[in-house]
Amino acid sequence: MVKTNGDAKLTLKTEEVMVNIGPQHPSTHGVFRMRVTFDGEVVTELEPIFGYLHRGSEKLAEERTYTQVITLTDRLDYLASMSNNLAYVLAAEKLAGIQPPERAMYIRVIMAELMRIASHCMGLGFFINDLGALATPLMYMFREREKILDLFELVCGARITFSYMRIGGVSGDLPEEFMPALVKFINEMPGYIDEYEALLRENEILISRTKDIAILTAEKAINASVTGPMLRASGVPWDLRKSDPYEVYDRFDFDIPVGSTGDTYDRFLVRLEEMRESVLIVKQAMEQIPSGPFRALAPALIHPPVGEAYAHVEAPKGELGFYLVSDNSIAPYRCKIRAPSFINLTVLRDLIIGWKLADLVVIFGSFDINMGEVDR
Amino acid sequence: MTTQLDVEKLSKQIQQQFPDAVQDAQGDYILLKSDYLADVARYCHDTPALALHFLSSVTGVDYIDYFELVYHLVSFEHNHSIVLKTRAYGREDPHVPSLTGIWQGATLQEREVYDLMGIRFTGHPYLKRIFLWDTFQGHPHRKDFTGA
Amino acid sequence: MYGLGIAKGMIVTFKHLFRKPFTVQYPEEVVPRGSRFRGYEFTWYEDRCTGCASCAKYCPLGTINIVTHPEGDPKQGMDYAIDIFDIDTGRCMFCGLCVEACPYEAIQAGGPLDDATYDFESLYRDKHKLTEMAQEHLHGHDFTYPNGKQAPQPDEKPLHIGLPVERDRTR
Amino acid sequence: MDWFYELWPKLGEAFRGWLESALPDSIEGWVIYLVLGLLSMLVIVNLPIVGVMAMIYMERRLLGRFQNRLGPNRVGPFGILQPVADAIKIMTKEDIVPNGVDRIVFNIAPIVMLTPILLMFAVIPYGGDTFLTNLNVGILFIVAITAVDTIAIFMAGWSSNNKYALFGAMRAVAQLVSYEIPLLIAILGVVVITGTMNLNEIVAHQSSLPLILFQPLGFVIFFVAISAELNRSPFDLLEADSEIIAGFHTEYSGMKFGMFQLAEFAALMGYSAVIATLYLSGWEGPGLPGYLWLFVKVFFIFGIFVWTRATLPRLRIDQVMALAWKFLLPLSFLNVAITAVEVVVWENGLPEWLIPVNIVIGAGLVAIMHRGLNFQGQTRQVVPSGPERLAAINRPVGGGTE
Amino acid sequence: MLADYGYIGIYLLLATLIPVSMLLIPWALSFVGVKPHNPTPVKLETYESGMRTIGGSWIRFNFRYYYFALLFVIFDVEVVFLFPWAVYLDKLKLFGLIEMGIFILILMVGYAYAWRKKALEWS
Repeated sequence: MVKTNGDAKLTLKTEEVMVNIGPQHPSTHGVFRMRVTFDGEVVTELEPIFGYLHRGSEKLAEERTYTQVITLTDRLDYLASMSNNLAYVLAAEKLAGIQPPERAMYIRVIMAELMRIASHCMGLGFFINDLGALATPLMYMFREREKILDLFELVCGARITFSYMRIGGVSGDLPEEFMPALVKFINEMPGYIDEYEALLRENEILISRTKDIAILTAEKAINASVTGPMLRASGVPWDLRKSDPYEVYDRFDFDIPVGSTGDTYDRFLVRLEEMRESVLIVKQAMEQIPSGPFRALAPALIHPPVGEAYAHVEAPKGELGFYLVSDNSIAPYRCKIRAPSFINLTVLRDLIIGWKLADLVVIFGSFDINMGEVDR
Repeated sequence: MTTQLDVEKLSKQIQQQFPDAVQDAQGDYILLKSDYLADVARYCHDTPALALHFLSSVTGVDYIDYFELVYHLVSFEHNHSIVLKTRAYGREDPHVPSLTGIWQGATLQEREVYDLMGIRFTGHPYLKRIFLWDTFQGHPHRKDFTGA
Repeated sequence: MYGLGIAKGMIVTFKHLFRKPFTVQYPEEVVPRGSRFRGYEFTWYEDRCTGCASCAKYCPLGTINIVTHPEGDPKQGMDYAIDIFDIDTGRCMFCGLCVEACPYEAIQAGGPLDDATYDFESLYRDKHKLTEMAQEHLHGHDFTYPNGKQAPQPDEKPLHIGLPVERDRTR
Repeated sequence: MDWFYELWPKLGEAFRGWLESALPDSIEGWVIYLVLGLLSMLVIVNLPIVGVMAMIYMERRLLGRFQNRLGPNRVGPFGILQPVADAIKIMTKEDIVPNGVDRIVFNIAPIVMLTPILLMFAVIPYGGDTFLTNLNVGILFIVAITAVDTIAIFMAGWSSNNKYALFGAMRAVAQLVSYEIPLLIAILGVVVITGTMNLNEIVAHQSSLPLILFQPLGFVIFFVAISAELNRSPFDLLEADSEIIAGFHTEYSGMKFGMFQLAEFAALMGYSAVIATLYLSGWEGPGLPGYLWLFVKVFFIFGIFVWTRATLPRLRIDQVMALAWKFLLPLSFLNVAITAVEVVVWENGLPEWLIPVNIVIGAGLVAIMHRGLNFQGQTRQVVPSGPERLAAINRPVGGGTE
Repeated sequence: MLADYGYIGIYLLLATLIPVSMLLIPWALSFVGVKPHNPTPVKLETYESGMRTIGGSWIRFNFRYYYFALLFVIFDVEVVFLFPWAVYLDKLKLFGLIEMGIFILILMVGYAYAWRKKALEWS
């Protein structure tokens, strides 16, 4: 269609097309929906639409005892339930003034770091899947995740919804068959990470698809409350394990992988390296773990004094915080969840606009969000 | 270790700039009058000694008599944090100024608070329900919510 | 050199061609489960249960329904007789809080993986059904409780196999 | 082993004899000729359909092994009946034609897709004297007839009235069409050396040495271009599942969808045979009958396709286009030019010492030409880590007790 | 030679018949009752990630894709000229080589022009 404009220039008139990506889409990591406007292949407008998995966890928490809320936290980021448990339990302990015994803190650290490895496995695997690699890296990473889940099953009897941590400790001590299994796994894991690296890191297709794509500058990342690997990929060395150590993280020697440009490739590399550092932390924790009680003496139904507490942990996806308000009853008066996946999505629109359809899924994949946490 | 800023000192500092902004300063938070929220937030963000560039979370709490907005601010440079609070009164149309102009990270969180708690953020560019559908009646996180 | 990264990756996948598959063919092989496995079945031991209803209080979803009445000679110490003890495993999320709550280890998690049923009704287990399952478990596991402890004695008493009870869904 | 060679000709002869005796003399010889011709056609037209089942099974098993799992292993021994089960399932599935599609085009598209692919098998030589037709423009015929598939894909995508399908169709227009040219020019290198387009003669020309040795660069170009033509990974943009669900056949279900799959795999099989014929001396080989050699080569090439599919991520559309137009196209022209010069200089066949020279020239050209692509091959470090740090991470923890 | 094309013709009929029958067999199966057929309005909707589609998809799409189609036509025609030359190169010898060199050179000038004009970019 040739059309003559006012300035007598011949232009081809094309129409923009509006497409729903999600909620039923292979690469929206759940039931996320984006209403995207394309001009050809290029994204010109994007509106994220949330809420398909909204369950009202925060409201439900107001009607449960402090212990029962732990089961709700399992279902936030269901790929990293241990980290969620940890964050909630820390907040509740802060609120009630309960100090967990040292062994419990070490157990929690081991669990949280194993969870980080498992979660990053999934994050990277699905990210590569979005790149179109037909699930091969995903399958390898699933393999390692399964091994971690086997360990968790030994400890708490479940594979996804652990409900392992308790206010004042953990629900059960490490069973005797756990440590040998962990030793075996943690000695194998670096080899597997090397394997992923050989498979992916230098792959020219992956590099050309991710390098210099969707650059998130450090200023913008901080301003938009982005946390976790995304923030660190942008070059901000902010990790709550280092900058606000909780539990016993200040006793370990580990690095914070920090990217230089903040592009998709950096986000990929940061996660890859974080798995290594987690392995290192678990190794140190295994060597240092003391014996002793695994649970502080705390009443079954705690009545924390009137007040409020905010505790945050470095969950695999970013800063996971719980803000609890107590009115001295057995249930929290208000339980606010600072969900990293949700807040990281603030920059989604800015990052994706101007890139192509194929980049859209890759950039979105590099966010590594989890819908259970986004919609809560 | 992230240190808590000294609340008394900071509130005096703020009071020098905005004389009646601080309503209460105790424990580990500063309670501000909602009219001054945006100004104080801007001050916290821009003052180099404070440099609170990171808005960690925005929370709305329903205390029946009033709604309390809790802002957790962190400075990466100095590794310190502060909690700002403000109150919105009235159950029909509680409102506080939006902080989206200062922190982009507030956009989605304020939308969430608006959706679930029903607090209007004046000056928010796209204040729309986020989790619930547009025709939903009521705000579920209010204590008097009984069901749609 | 360009193309080297791809070649490296190709070698990695090629190596996997000769590795033993990690997956397990389910019905033939079953992955061994840990002793704490919170399975799809609860075993409840009537003889250990005192009817304190701790489990019901702890349950976040309220799937446990328990009704008791006092019984016995007041001089020798009153007991509670259990009229109703139901678990609606269809609503249960297997968090294991009830197991932790029970001071007498009367309710324990564990059980098989393959516990599919054809209707919701059979997921609702009353005390007869639970006892039956518990006895089945004890007989099948050398009179060991799921948590590894030895049951007191293989009793000679016949199993409590209750007749199917009509249940009112509205209750 | 002689009976093995003679099996099919003997069977043919026997059948012919039976036919001659069974039919009354009044019927002319041409009827027998026609019946025999039709029979062999039936065999050949069913060859891709049966072959595709084997290939689907092979692909799924191989992918499984590449991914450290087992693949289908339930239906029949080792799961070999899985494709049959799939075929039955797909035939009995509900055929959903959504509202708003262009019904005629929507229904014709699978036929347009499959027919040219089946036609392609008519000219492939399966053995010294086992072929249906002996076209003198054989290779050109194959490329020309399979190019019709672009239209079928566009028909399917456009008529679906679905935006994902539309994206797939649009990408098809750009991608399939672009890779046709490097493909043709790569074939030109073979034609220059052999001096014929007849596939039988091309095979005969390779009786001593396979042409891949003289055309290493041409082989690489052909392989890459054919991966793109058959939209195999890393060029499977037309049906990129993570982006546009299933691409052009998003709205298809039941047997129509099955026909797209069938056509895709049949094309893969056909083109694997073409690669074997052009570069790997076709059915020639010691010990086994020709058609078996061809199948061995076809499945070997197919294995490489599966391998790349198991390993590589997908390219983006602009990168795919750049690869075709800025890399493969000039490279293929250079390949033809070099080959033509060689053919003119050494009139009586190329000397064997040219083999390493050609490989070096090919590698050099690839190394030079890839600069035009702006592909970024540099990795990056994210943490200031050295070998000591890695050693610290990798150090084994002993014990197992506390 | 002509007989070969005759074969192809007959084979073409056969090759068309098979896909057609592939469509007809399931159609016939639906009469036997093997194949279900129970359309619902939701099932018959155009698939767009489970949402109602916004706007039609038969639109004037971005023409970037057609650039390549145009370029293809140019090059495809040239390649057709190249094939007869390739077959007879061993007879044309140096003359053919030089002549085709000139031909390709002209083509390459056009190609370079297109590259220069960024027709090969995907902006």
